[in-house]
Amino acid sequence: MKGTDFVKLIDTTRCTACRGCQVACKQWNEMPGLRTRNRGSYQNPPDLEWNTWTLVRFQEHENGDGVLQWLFRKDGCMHCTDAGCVKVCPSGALFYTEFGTVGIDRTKCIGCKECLFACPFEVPKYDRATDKVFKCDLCYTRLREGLLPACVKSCPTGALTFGAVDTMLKTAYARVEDLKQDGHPDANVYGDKFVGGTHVLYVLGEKPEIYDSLPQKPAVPLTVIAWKDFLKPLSLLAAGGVILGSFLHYIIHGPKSPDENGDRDAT
Amino acid sequence: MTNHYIDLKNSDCILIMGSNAAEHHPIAFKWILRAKEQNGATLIHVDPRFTRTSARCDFHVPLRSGTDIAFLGGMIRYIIENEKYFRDYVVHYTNASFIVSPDFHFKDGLFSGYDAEKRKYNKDTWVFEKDSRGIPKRDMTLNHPRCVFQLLKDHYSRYTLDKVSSITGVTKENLLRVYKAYSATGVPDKAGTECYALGWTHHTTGSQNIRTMSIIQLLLGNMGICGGGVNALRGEPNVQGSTDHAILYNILPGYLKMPAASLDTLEKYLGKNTPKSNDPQSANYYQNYPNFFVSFLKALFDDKGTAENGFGYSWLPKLDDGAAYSLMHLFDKMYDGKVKGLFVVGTDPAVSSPNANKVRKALENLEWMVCENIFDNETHCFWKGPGVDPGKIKTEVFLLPASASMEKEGSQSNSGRWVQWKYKAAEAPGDAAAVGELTIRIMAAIKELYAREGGAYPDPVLNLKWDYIDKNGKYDALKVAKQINGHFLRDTTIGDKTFKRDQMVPSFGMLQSDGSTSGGNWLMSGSFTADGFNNMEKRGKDDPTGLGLFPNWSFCWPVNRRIIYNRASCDLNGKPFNPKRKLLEWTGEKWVGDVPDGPWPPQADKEKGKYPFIMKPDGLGAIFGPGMAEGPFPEHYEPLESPLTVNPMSGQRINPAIEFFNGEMDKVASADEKFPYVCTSYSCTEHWCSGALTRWQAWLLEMQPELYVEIGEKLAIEKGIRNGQRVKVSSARGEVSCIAMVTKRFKPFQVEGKTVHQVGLPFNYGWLFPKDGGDSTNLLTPTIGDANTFCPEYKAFMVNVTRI
Amino acid sequence: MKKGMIKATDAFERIVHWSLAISCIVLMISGLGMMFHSLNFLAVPVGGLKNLKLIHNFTGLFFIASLFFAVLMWWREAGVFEFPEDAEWIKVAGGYLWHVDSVPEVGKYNPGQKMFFLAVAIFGAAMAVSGLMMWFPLSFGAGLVRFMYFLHALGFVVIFAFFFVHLYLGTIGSPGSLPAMTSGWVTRAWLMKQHPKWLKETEHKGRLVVYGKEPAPREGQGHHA
Amino acid sequence: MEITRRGFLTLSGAVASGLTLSPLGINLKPARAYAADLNKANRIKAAKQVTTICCYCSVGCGLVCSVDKITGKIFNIEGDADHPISEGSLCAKGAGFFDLTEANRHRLRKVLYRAPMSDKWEEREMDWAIDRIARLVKTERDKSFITTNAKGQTVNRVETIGHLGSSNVDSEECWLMVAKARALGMVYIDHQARV
Repeated sequence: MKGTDFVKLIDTTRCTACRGCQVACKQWNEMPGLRTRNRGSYQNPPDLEWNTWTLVRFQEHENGDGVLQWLFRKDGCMHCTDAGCVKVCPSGALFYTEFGTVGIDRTKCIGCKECLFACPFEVPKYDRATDKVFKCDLCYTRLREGLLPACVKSCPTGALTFGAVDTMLKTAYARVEDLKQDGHPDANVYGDKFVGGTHVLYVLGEKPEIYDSLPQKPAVPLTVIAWKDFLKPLSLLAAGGVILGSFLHYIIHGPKSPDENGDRDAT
Repeated sequence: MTNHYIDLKNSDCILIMGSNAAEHHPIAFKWILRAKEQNGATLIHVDPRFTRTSARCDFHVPLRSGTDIAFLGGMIRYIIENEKYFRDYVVHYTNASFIVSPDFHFKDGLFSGYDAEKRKYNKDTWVFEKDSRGIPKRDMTLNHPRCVFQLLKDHYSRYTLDKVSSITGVTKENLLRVYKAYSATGVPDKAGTECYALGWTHHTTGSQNIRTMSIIQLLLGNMGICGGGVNALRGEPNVQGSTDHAILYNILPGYLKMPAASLDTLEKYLGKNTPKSNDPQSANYYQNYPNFFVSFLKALFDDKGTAENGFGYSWLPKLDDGAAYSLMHLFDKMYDGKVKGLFVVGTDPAVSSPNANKVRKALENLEWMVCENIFDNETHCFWKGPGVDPGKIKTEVFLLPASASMEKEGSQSNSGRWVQWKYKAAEAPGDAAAVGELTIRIMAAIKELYAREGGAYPDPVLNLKWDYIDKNGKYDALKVAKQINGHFLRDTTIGDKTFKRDQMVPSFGMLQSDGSTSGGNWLMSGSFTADGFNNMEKRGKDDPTGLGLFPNWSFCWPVNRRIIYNRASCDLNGKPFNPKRKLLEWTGEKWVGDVPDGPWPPQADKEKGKYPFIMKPDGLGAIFGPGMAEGPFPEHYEPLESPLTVNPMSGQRINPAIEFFNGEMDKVASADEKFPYVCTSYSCTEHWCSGALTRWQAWLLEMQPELYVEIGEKLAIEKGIRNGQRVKVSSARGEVSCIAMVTKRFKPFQVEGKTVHQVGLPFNYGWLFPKDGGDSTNLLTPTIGDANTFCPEYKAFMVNVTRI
Repeated sequence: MKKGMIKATDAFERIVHWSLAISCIVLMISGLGMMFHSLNFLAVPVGGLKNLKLIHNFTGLFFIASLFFAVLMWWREAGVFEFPEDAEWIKVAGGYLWHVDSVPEVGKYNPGQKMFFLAVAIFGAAMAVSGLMMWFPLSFGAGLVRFMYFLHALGFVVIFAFFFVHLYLGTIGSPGSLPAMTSGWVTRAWLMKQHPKWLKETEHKGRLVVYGKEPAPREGQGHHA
Repeated sequence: MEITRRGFLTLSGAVASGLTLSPLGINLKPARAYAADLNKANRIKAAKQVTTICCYCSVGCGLVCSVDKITGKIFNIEGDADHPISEGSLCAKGAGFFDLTEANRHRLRKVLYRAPMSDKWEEREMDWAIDRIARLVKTERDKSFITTNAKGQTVNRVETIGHLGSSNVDSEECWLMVAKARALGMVYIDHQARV
């Protein structure tokens, strides 16, 4: 992360799961609501969808002392510094913005879905009808006008804040210290230690492994690295090598011409 | 609210009980959390269910539905026994020192004066002893055996920890934890507040739940101070305004009493309703009642109301003495076929009324129904509801399309009494029009018919002032707002101020009873300046006290006072109890800070000083409250339907003053093995009330798509119910099919030695839309209400849950 | 056509070859256009990357069909190594890299060609499978799909490199080869140099088709039987 | 009240959160051409901003409606950062306020009438409905008006017409409904304050 980058801080210990963010996101981005069913949880839609770029996850958790906690985690794009999705995107639809976040220009998206599998957080979602991929762009259009992301603006309790990376990191670690004093010994900052640092940081009240659908050690998949960082250059290298080799072969060894006398039947 | 939303941040301890603030007032919760972060406030949630509120509180204490008075009664006992009360406050600012009549008594759940046949009290013995001047006698040592304090102590001595724990299902440790944390605010520099909502009012003991808390707040000196008060987080956008303006059978705008049949003249009416006090230190502000009432009549009938005709008093309908005309009474009468026409404006009683099966059946008896709304709903469409044959229903139904909130200009009052003006952003679609416009047009058409044809008692119809239209003939909200504020009908001089005819009345202190002023609602006098500036439009962001009063943001009744009873935040000499939060201070000449509860010097000035609770006849906070239907001290009674066959506190199982409805559909099943589980109904963040607005919105419906019942894991295992499975919930009155949400957030209670399970459902769904979203939870609830207000008992009834 | 030219391939063979070749080239070009942002311009003539993707996908189907026939057709002759002659040939690298007095005589296809064929067959199949799964990734597990992306890239590395080998040897690297896949008639001299064993065996069996001569009575079908 | 520049700042919430982007040296005019969505932020700048108050719970949060000056239609609604209570924030319902506007296809646009014994709604004209309603009210009032009760006391009331709602309309409308209902002599008057 660069010093000029911006970060959204999600303090899960302040979230009341009012889901203002979930709707504000849809309102600003003009994403529809779809018919769902209740599956025995408040969490709905069950997961991020092409039309749901952010989602509050609800999780009932009893800690070791039997004290019940209801954990709320706003899920969505983490805006990685080393973003697997940007790495694989063939068309440049996914790109790093000047804020350090990962934008998506859907006019360029060709629906190849490669990003779906390159993302360690399983964030990008594909819509069959438009043959496009959708995900949070941290309200790039708003940021450019100096407006807060829609979710951050809507948040009543200060669970969502937005600002320069250094400030936000400082805030996050200070909050974790407070939480540790206040009966949350496992409080931690999540996001700054992998994929080059994410532009969405969490303050978690519990260890990351407690939370549903939150990878403990997210990383760009090895296959993607092998593909993009190794095989991609190798393909040019190998082909180049062959062309060079052929050339050398031609000028050094010479072509394998038929022997003149071999053409006896031709006469 | 006695205080206001931002003021929650000034608290040191917030007890959220009878409310699910984080889910239903998410923005209020911003200020609740701020109290925790800025003052280190303790946040306590007492609720049967662990909710999103509980998730953010310091601790959650589960309590069986309908046992709040027992819980709080135990707190009163704790406060008194451990001397946690704020003695100076209790002695000087409450009626704790008053001596009660020797004829007053309490025995086995009943106060003196009970008439079992009428289920009503004769309150003649619920009075204070008075001295020769007619002023209540007091014992400032609080030792007199018949003083309010001693009676209070005596009454709640029965609410022992064991008893309370056994009734409420709350462990003794949890009880003590709450009592200790909350009673710590009974010192001058600490403030404790209480947030309640429908979780308290929706009980047969609803009003008394709130009164119990008021007693606690008075004992701890938490009334009238920053970060204190008893705060109703009300459920609808303008329920404060609609109550202030009295869309209620029993009051008129400004909480003026609806005339009773026995009061056939204005004089008799004013004589009955204007309180008197002989105590020179009591401001007894309601002695101005005639000014308020006559100005209201002038607002209705203008120059048609004269001193000679009692300003049109006889044109107002009169209620039978002691009779009630609430929604439940209306549907009861409609069920009997005695109601022919109905206006249904912005409401969906077929979903939101108790015992909805009865309500839906009752609607079939109407000859006509006029509905005004922005979406269709189950009430409008009752004639094609489940199991209804439209071919047999004669009702003519009109559904008039209405403007949505942002499509019209007008004011809304929030719970903190901030009356905020809002603007019209766009035209309503199609033929939709503001409810004000529809009301004006319908009434104008009726007036025209009466003018042309005459008819039954046409006087009030014809004499009603009805010119609230602009030059284009459209509803003019500003004109109505000015009529509500009031204006001078002739040039008038009051004190050293002179007002011209048609100038606005700048404060209700200026309203007159001689017919020289008109004012549609005295509380709102001052919403305009004399020159006609609309104070409700004010958007000043200055906060001079730093306490979040924002005196220049909108208008706040009364007279822009942000915290009611604020003089009680100062000691007898007008110095703030808490110097860190100076709400008000007497400089020796005047009060500075919030708008004071009256200009008079503080109480220590025996000549000109006044007591702080100026709206009370005695000027003091009422620990002894004779106004209540079921007794001056709140007492625990079981809900109409409960798991217990007897009330552990007394021989009175249920509230002795509630009124029964005995129709064929009003079945009750208490402590019945067929319906073994306590049930409560509620709402969710994503929907609003009956869901009649929110179910039509895909973004919201997507998050909460259909009816569910929350069931504890233990009960689910017992019943073999899996999470997400479809189940049937049934009561003596009806049943609903819904999705089981098996949760750790409901835990069984230990009540009177047995295990009691509680379940709960939201009441946000109806059969009309979405089609497969389930029907109203109110198909289960009983037609029964609070003894004072007739708020239905939605929050405690008995059900069964079975797999389908 | 000169008299004495020998028929090395039949029309079907050549059609399959060119189907495979053209689809492969289209796939490589469209693939490159998507693989490298710097080559995104390759999509311009077809109206954008999305069309390029569609072309790539559907050409892929064509490629799969061609590959299917190619494998079916050439498997027996090119898919199986014969010992010891193939081993001998490999020892001297077919005489391509250094001077060899006598290159061991091998069948119709020399081990180099066989290796090329196998590479095309195996990696082509891998490209087909991985490509199809990349086309419909939502029907498979994330781990599997991620591996398929890797495999597709790996296949590309191999095929892309082999493509140039083949191109070189099919043209200037081995003059006289090209007609085998254009007209199908090659010179005896070229055959003597490249596939002497096949020439001898076929001639011995009397199945050699020589331009201007009556075909010998057939005892059996050709190579693609 | 129309707010223009200030209104836009109000909408932004940038000040309230201490967020200022440009002073940090970020080029707010990136070279990269961005999708069509960009219009929305720009459209807001060009729009009329009208403040309103939320119509759900009673907290009274502020909202800003952005109205297209050409079409007169609302195209975006979000929190009013200037509002001292809500400070620009909104819950799920408030954040979805836009879905209450005419953009919601379920909004009622025409008078619907259901005739006796009918099984369907029919569209009618407003004028017709108002006249018909007035006639029905008068007929019922005239028929059932009670001058005196059982005890012989003057009561001047109508018990056969009820009035329900609403806490979801403006105060001025509440007052008008009360004035109308009381002048007609109605006594069964109630609304959501009780339920």
